Amino acid sequence: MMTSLAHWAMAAGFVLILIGFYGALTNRNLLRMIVAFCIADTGVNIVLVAVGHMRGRTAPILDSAVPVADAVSRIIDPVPQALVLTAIVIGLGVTAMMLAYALKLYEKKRTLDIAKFTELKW
Amino acid sequence: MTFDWMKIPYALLTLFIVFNFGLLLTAFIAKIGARAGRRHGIPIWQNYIDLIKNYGQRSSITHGVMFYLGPVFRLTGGVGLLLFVPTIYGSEMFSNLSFAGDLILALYFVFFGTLGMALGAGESGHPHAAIGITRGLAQVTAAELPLALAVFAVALQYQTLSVTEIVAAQQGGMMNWTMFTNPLAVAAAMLAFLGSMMRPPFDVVLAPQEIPIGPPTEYHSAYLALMQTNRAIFPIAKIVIYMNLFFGGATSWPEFAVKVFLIYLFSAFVGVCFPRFRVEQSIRWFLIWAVPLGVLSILWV
Amino acid sequence: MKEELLKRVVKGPDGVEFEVEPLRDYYCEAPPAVHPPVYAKIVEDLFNWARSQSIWILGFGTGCGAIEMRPLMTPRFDAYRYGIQWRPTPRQANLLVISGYLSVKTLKRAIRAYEQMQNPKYVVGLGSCTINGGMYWDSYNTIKRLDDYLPVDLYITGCMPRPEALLAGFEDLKKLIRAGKAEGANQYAENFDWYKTNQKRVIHDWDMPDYNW
Amino acid sequence: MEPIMIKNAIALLLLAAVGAIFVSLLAGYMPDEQLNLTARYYAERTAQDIGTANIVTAIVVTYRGLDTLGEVTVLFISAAIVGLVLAQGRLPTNVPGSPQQPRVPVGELLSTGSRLLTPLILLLGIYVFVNGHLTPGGGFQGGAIIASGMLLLLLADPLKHFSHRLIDVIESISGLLFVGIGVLGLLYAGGFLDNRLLPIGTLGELFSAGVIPLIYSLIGLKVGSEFSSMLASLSETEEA
Amino acid sequence: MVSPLYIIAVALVAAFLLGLLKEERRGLAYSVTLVTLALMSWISANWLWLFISTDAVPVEIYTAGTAPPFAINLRMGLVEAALTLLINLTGLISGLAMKDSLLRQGRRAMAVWLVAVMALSGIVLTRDMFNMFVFFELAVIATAGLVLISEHIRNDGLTLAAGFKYMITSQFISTFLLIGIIFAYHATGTLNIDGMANTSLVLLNGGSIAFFLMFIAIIAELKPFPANGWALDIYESADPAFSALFSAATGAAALYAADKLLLIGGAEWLPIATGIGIVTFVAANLLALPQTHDRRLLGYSSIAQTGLILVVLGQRDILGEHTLFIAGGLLLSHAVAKAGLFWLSGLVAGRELNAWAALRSHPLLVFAFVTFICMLTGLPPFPGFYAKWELIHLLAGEGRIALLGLILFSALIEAGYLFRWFGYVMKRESPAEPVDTAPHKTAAVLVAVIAAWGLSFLWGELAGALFGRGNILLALPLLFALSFLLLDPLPAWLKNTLAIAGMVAWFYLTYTEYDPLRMIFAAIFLIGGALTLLASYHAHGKRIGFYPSAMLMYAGLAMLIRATSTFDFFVAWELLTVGSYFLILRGKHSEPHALSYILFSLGGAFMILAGFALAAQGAPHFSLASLQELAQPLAPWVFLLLAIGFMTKTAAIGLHIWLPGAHAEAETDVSPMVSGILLKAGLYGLIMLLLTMGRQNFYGVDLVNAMLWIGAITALIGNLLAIFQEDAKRLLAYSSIGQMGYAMFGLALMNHLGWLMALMFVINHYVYKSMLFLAVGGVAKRTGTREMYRMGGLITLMPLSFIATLIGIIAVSGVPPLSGFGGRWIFYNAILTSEARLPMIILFLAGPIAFLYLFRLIYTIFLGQLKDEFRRVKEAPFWIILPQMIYVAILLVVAVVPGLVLRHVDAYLDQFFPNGGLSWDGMIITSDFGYWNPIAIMIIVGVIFMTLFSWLLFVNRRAQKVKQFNIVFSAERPFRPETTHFAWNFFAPYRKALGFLTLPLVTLFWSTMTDFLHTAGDLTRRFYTGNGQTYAYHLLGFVIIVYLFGMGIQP
Repeated sequence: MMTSLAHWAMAAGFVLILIGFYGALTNRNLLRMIVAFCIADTGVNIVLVAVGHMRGRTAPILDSAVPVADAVSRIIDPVPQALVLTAIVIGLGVTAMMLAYALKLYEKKRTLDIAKFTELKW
Repeated sequence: MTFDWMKIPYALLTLFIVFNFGLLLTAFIAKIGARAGRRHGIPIWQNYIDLIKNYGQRSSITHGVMFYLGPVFRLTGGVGLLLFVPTIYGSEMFSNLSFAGDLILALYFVFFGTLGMALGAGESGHPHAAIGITRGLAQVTAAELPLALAVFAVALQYQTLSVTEIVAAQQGGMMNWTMFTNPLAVAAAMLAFLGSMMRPPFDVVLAPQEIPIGPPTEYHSAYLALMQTNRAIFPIAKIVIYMNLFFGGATSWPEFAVKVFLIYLFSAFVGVCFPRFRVEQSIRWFLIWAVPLGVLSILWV
Repeated sequence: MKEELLKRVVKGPDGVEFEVEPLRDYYCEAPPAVHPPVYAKIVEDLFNWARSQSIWILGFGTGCGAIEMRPLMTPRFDAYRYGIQWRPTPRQANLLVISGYLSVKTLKRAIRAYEQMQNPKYVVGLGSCTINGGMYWDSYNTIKRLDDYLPVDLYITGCMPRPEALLAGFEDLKKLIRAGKAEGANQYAENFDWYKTNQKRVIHDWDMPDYNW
Repeated sequence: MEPIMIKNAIALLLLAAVGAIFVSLLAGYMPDEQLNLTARYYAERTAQDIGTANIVTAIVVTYRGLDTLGEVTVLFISAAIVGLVLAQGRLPTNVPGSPQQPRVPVGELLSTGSRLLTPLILLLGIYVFVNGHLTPGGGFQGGAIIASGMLLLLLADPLKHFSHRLIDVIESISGLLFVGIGVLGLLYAGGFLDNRLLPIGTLGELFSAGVIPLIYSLIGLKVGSEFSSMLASLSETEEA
Repeated sequence: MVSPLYIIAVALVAAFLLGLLKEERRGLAYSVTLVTLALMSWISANWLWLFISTDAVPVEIYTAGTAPPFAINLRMGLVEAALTLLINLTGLISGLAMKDSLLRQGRRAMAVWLVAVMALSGIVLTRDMFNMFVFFELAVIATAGLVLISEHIRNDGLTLAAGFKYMITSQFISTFLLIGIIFAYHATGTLNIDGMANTSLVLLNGGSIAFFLMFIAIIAELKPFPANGWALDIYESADPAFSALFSAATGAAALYAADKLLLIGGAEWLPIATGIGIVTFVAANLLALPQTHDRRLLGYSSIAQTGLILVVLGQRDILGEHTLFIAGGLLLSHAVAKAGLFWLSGLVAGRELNAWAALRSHPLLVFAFVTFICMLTGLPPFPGFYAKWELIHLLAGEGRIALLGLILFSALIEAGYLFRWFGYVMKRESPAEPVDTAPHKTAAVLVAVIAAWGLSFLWGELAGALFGRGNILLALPLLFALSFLLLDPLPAWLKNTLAIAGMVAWFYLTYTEYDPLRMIFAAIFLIGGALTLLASYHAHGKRIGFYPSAMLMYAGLAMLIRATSTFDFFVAWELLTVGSYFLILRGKHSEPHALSYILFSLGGAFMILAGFALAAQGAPHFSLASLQELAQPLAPWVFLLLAIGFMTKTAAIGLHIWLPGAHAEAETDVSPMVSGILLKAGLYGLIMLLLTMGRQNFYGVDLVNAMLWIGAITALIGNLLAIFQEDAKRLLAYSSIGQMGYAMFGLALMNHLGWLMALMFVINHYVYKSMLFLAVGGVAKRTGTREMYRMGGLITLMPLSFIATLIGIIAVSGVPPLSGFGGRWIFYNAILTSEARLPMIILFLAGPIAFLYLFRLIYTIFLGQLKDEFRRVKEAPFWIILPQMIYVAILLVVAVVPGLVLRHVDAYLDQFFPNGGLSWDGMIITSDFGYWNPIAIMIIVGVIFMTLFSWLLFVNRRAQKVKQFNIVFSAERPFRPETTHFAWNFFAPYRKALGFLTLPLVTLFWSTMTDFLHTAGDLTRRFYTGNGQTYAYHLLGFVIIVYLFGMGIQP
């Protein structure tokens, strides 16, 4: 069953996500959490790309190798690739935001321990 | 509606008879009580003398308007109660003013005097009067309950609220009396009767030394005389109701005299035999002993 | 004067302050009035007869004589037969029996009780002490002569008089009443100032209105 | 048990469950044999409708242009926020009495290398986004490359100040033009962000695919300037 | 029409333009922002107008010149137009309210603000799944960014932490969403939402997991319980104007996204949505209970409301075409009210709920607050009311009773904390910091108020169009009541005159419509009400707020008797409840009592609502008369619900604990209104119920019989509790409980005389209880206390009040010759035909107990010893005395000629109970058992009384008038009046004997209930530890649980 490259890539992606999540759930350091999320993001992106993969096909660029007429049978699904581009950029934006947060939080309390920011609760 | 003006002199006649009978009867009962204590007790005419003396007191004081109204309410209650109930069964003359209302009127009119007296005594500003009233009212709520139940049982039994019709239904021999047709109701009512007669064991209301005779502690002279007048009439009026409801009523004055005497005597008997209850004790007593009888009597019917 | 009888300034619920003078505001200041027998002679006679046959004694014992009063209610003496009864409240009583020596402190109470009884009212002094102080003639805190303070209608002598003597005394009182000679209440009203002077002479902590209605 | 261990255990438990969800996804996954409806449409129609050789670019810039606009906006506001926040948090520099830490010199190699490489990097970036519709790459990639050039400059000279104003102007104007082109499409072509404002031209040529090269250039500029602005802001924080 | 794309384009252009502006030109930047938002709103409004005014079909907007599913498309329909308008307007007004902080933060913050609003509109408009993700991410980043940059304003780090928690959560959410999207794409071959829906995604291979992931991600954006700790922290710490957007606009957008997803998920996922919604609704409300922080409370409330709307979306299988009306009503109510409240919170300085007391000095703001909480609670005439009505009816029609019950229960909790808060506003000590009345901030609030009332009107019209219901806002009595809002600046006497004139005029206009039964109630409600209002002339000044409240109550009452359909009836019921609540709350110390009043009343109202809904079985129209056509097994349930509902108003035992405080603490002229008049509404309801439904058998229990027992026990306990009160008004209040017990008993007898007695009680109780409350109120006004033992001896100073009280207590006690006796007489006759003998016994015991408290009332106040400080007290004000004297006259007239009213009612009752009526033979009234001649009694008693009185006066003509201390005092003298007045613990022996019956078991029960709820809420909320990581655990746990449930129910 697990034979195609797509499966392996996807599995790798999922594992990355889980690793990222685990990191985010167990590290109390803000920066480590952010890194963990980056890992998870990467995992997501891999899964995204993996879904678009089709065995034995090529990139969706029409050039001499892939004439317009054959495109349907020669290229892989271009949509996930487009989506992953967007996803990456958005992930970048989010990461930047989180970093900014981390910076400000550190300025406030001189600590990066998430367990120290619990004044708001209940 | 045409009003028969002759009812007024007839009613006054009833009033006169009952008043005198009441004065003598209470003295007689007092004498019986004294005999139970191996005394001679007061003379049989003592009540008349006391009444004259109190009317003859030269000075009096007043605490205010309600102070006046207290005894007036009280006596109005007594007289009204007497007149709203037919005294002698089958006699147009002594059916009094019972056309105005039925048994319910009589039962509720009992409270007229109580309320008025309470108000008048309250106006005197005397704390003992108020204490006495609270005791009296507290006790009466429990004491009235078995009576109410018994009355209701009787009304159910005869399917009427008219006193005349209830008496009519009991005619034709002693075994037709409610006492025998519905003994539970009568038992309950007679226990209630004890509570309403201000005699031991239910006379903590008056507690002569603790709260010098309670509600009437400030009353004297003519006020007191008026209340004494009531004391002659009111118990008889109450007993008339009991008589009519439970003991076949009376068809003649002698029968009336005997029955009223016997019923009155019952409370006197109990009174000389038992010491005093505290208020909460008497409330509990009524609720525990008298009320279940009343309940049974209602279920029985 | 006791503190509670002093003038005081109180604030009403509307915030306005005003003065309360207890003796004026809480007690009737009127002096006692003389109540002459106003009815026709025959009516007055009837009333006097009734008064004599219906003597209500205030249940108030002052000295050792109080003990002698109680047997009157018992089967042995049974004063009720003679129309004599006890009342717990002075409003309803006609007769004040000063039963024995009267201390100054008790005098104040006796005066109050007496003044709260309604006219006509009678005072009977019981025992020697009410007459001249008896064995306490030189005591610092008993009064010696009751008649100086209250209008006594009758003394029953003895130390102590037996219940039988009391019964006899009451019979005498009845005679006085029937004869219309027991007018102590009016006498008290007529000589009110004299009685008050006498009373105030011995009662130094006078803390009541002159007449206790 | 230590609280931390409980926490980890719970995390593992939760993730095992999430993993189970993923596993069932994975197990149910069957790679397509044929392009699906959408992909087939793109494969068949891109060349004639859009005129890009790189189908992904067609999707990114035109078919899903709205996404891209959103994406650009994401970057725009992140840059704005990061800039604002870092500016807010900046402590006053040169506090009297605070000893200035002597900087470690960056070294000959780096400073010289940066001077050599930066123009090349910028050129590469421009190439990548200008040719986005023909070859792999595009505005985002090109922008990132441009920003990496900036990073190199910053590494070489940490005290270097970029003109925020310039970056802002480039960023905003390219954003405005992007939206403007989109609106022009709405007005004069088939819809918002329709690339057929300009002739489609011949497949595979630089000046083809309607406004796509233009848009991708704008994106490239915008992304480049945004990244640069973030980098600059961050480096200024470093100074403080 | 302008393309909706311009909403997005304009915002982006403006945002980029702002980037070009110089940092210093903040004023210009701010203007650009506002103009842009206004433009966006205008576009939405344009579309909305198009869809409202014409039957236009929704418009699909293509991008890239390519048709979907190959390119992203947007859709603009009625819902989208309304939602985007809501979002953009909220953005605009919040922008206005945030003026200060936006100006301080500069152009970039404004750009982010614009982007945030645009992204939310985008979520609503887009029909592409991935595009939606993009917009969501934009919204998230913009939100987090706004939180981040507004941080320096508070500078306490709290906002920062909250924002970071939000980011953590959104990371998880976006992961799930992306994976879901890509697999959904893989399964369906499209990213288009409609495309996914058409290909039945969930039926495809791997489709249901993919759908689940998308679904759970969107649901998580709705802040479901328990995965919502982050949202609460944001609500608590962010700028209130931002929270307004976050609550109203973000909530609306996310809900619409969820709605789109449910379109894909199909029917199988609806129960899951419902489940999540209801759990959130209940839990969030429960957790809101122990909150003291205003914004956090609002946050909980927002979450709860979102949950409720999710429930509605989840119930679309049965709601069908009405989903829009219901969800829309709820959503708009929530959005407007919540935004309004958040804006309002920007005006208040303190963050404790108590601090809102500062609003009190601004009637307009108080009105705004009232509007918002009434809107949130779903009271008429607000849209939420219509929505709730239809929702409950449809749920009941389908038999989803458990859900219905949970919704109502939770709504009650919500009402609880909201009205508690209102109580704080009105009654707590005003904080030192004044309200910030900057015009731009106040304007925001006022816009919300206007929107609230506008929407109310709109929803009324919609209800008219959809269901043929009348617009509540057009009901004349209600309009009359609301007009007093505008008249409030006038002096009180003028308003009073207007009010009286209005009520009398309404009676005159409508009196021909009433049958004798309704006539009694109409007369009491309107004429009686006008009479009570005479007492209000005593008030000086403006009495702000009194007349709108009072007239609202009277409007409800007036509408109640005219109602023929269940809807009209319920509207009237809610109106009178709310009006009376505001009235009661006016009392000086009435805060807790008013709260328990409104809670019990709303609880009862919900019971009534459920009962009506159950009865209607989904029918849009249900007339009260059709209640009689109900059959087993439905009928007893309906009966039970309605009866309990009505019995909360009559304060039957178990549901009575609100009454004493509410009646006692009310103002002098309010007490007679709420006691003499308002209680009758409950009786009216019971009468309607019994008339239509009659006897019902509930699992072998005759419900009418049960009511008989309840009536009897109520009478006993009410009376018993009354005698132990020290507070005169509480005493009267407990007495009312007892009296209502009598009336209920009479009704439950279900015979002619029983009803006659009940109706007589209705009249009598109105007269004497109004009179007594006025008398006692007058005394309390003069003496400044309600505790009876502090009074005493007032008879000479307040003779008229005394006379009124005297007549009153004689009438209450039922002693002849006054009118109370008639009631007792009929009562005895009525029970003679009844089989119910045991409960009657209890009533017999209750009867004499009434004497105890009545005597206590008159004695301890008017008799006994006068106190020092009251020696100069004056008679009560003329206007308080006047109605009392009128009541005295009425009582005497009714006592002599009871036939005046009773005859007609008696004849009318013949059609329901043909047997056992009275016969009216001249002056004699005869029943099957007895007879009664009121005039004769009056004359006889009068003659005897006068004779004796003259005699005594003659004998005592020379009596010496003495003063209060001239009493025999065991040969001593009284010390002070205070120690001589026997009044405190008056019936001590009675307490010894029967005190065990007065153990506050019911109070204990209810306080345990509320304590339990509070404690449950308080303990549950502890799991919001404040740690962002813990919140992530919650989220994952939530995902897994929903997964297990969701997959469990999949085929």
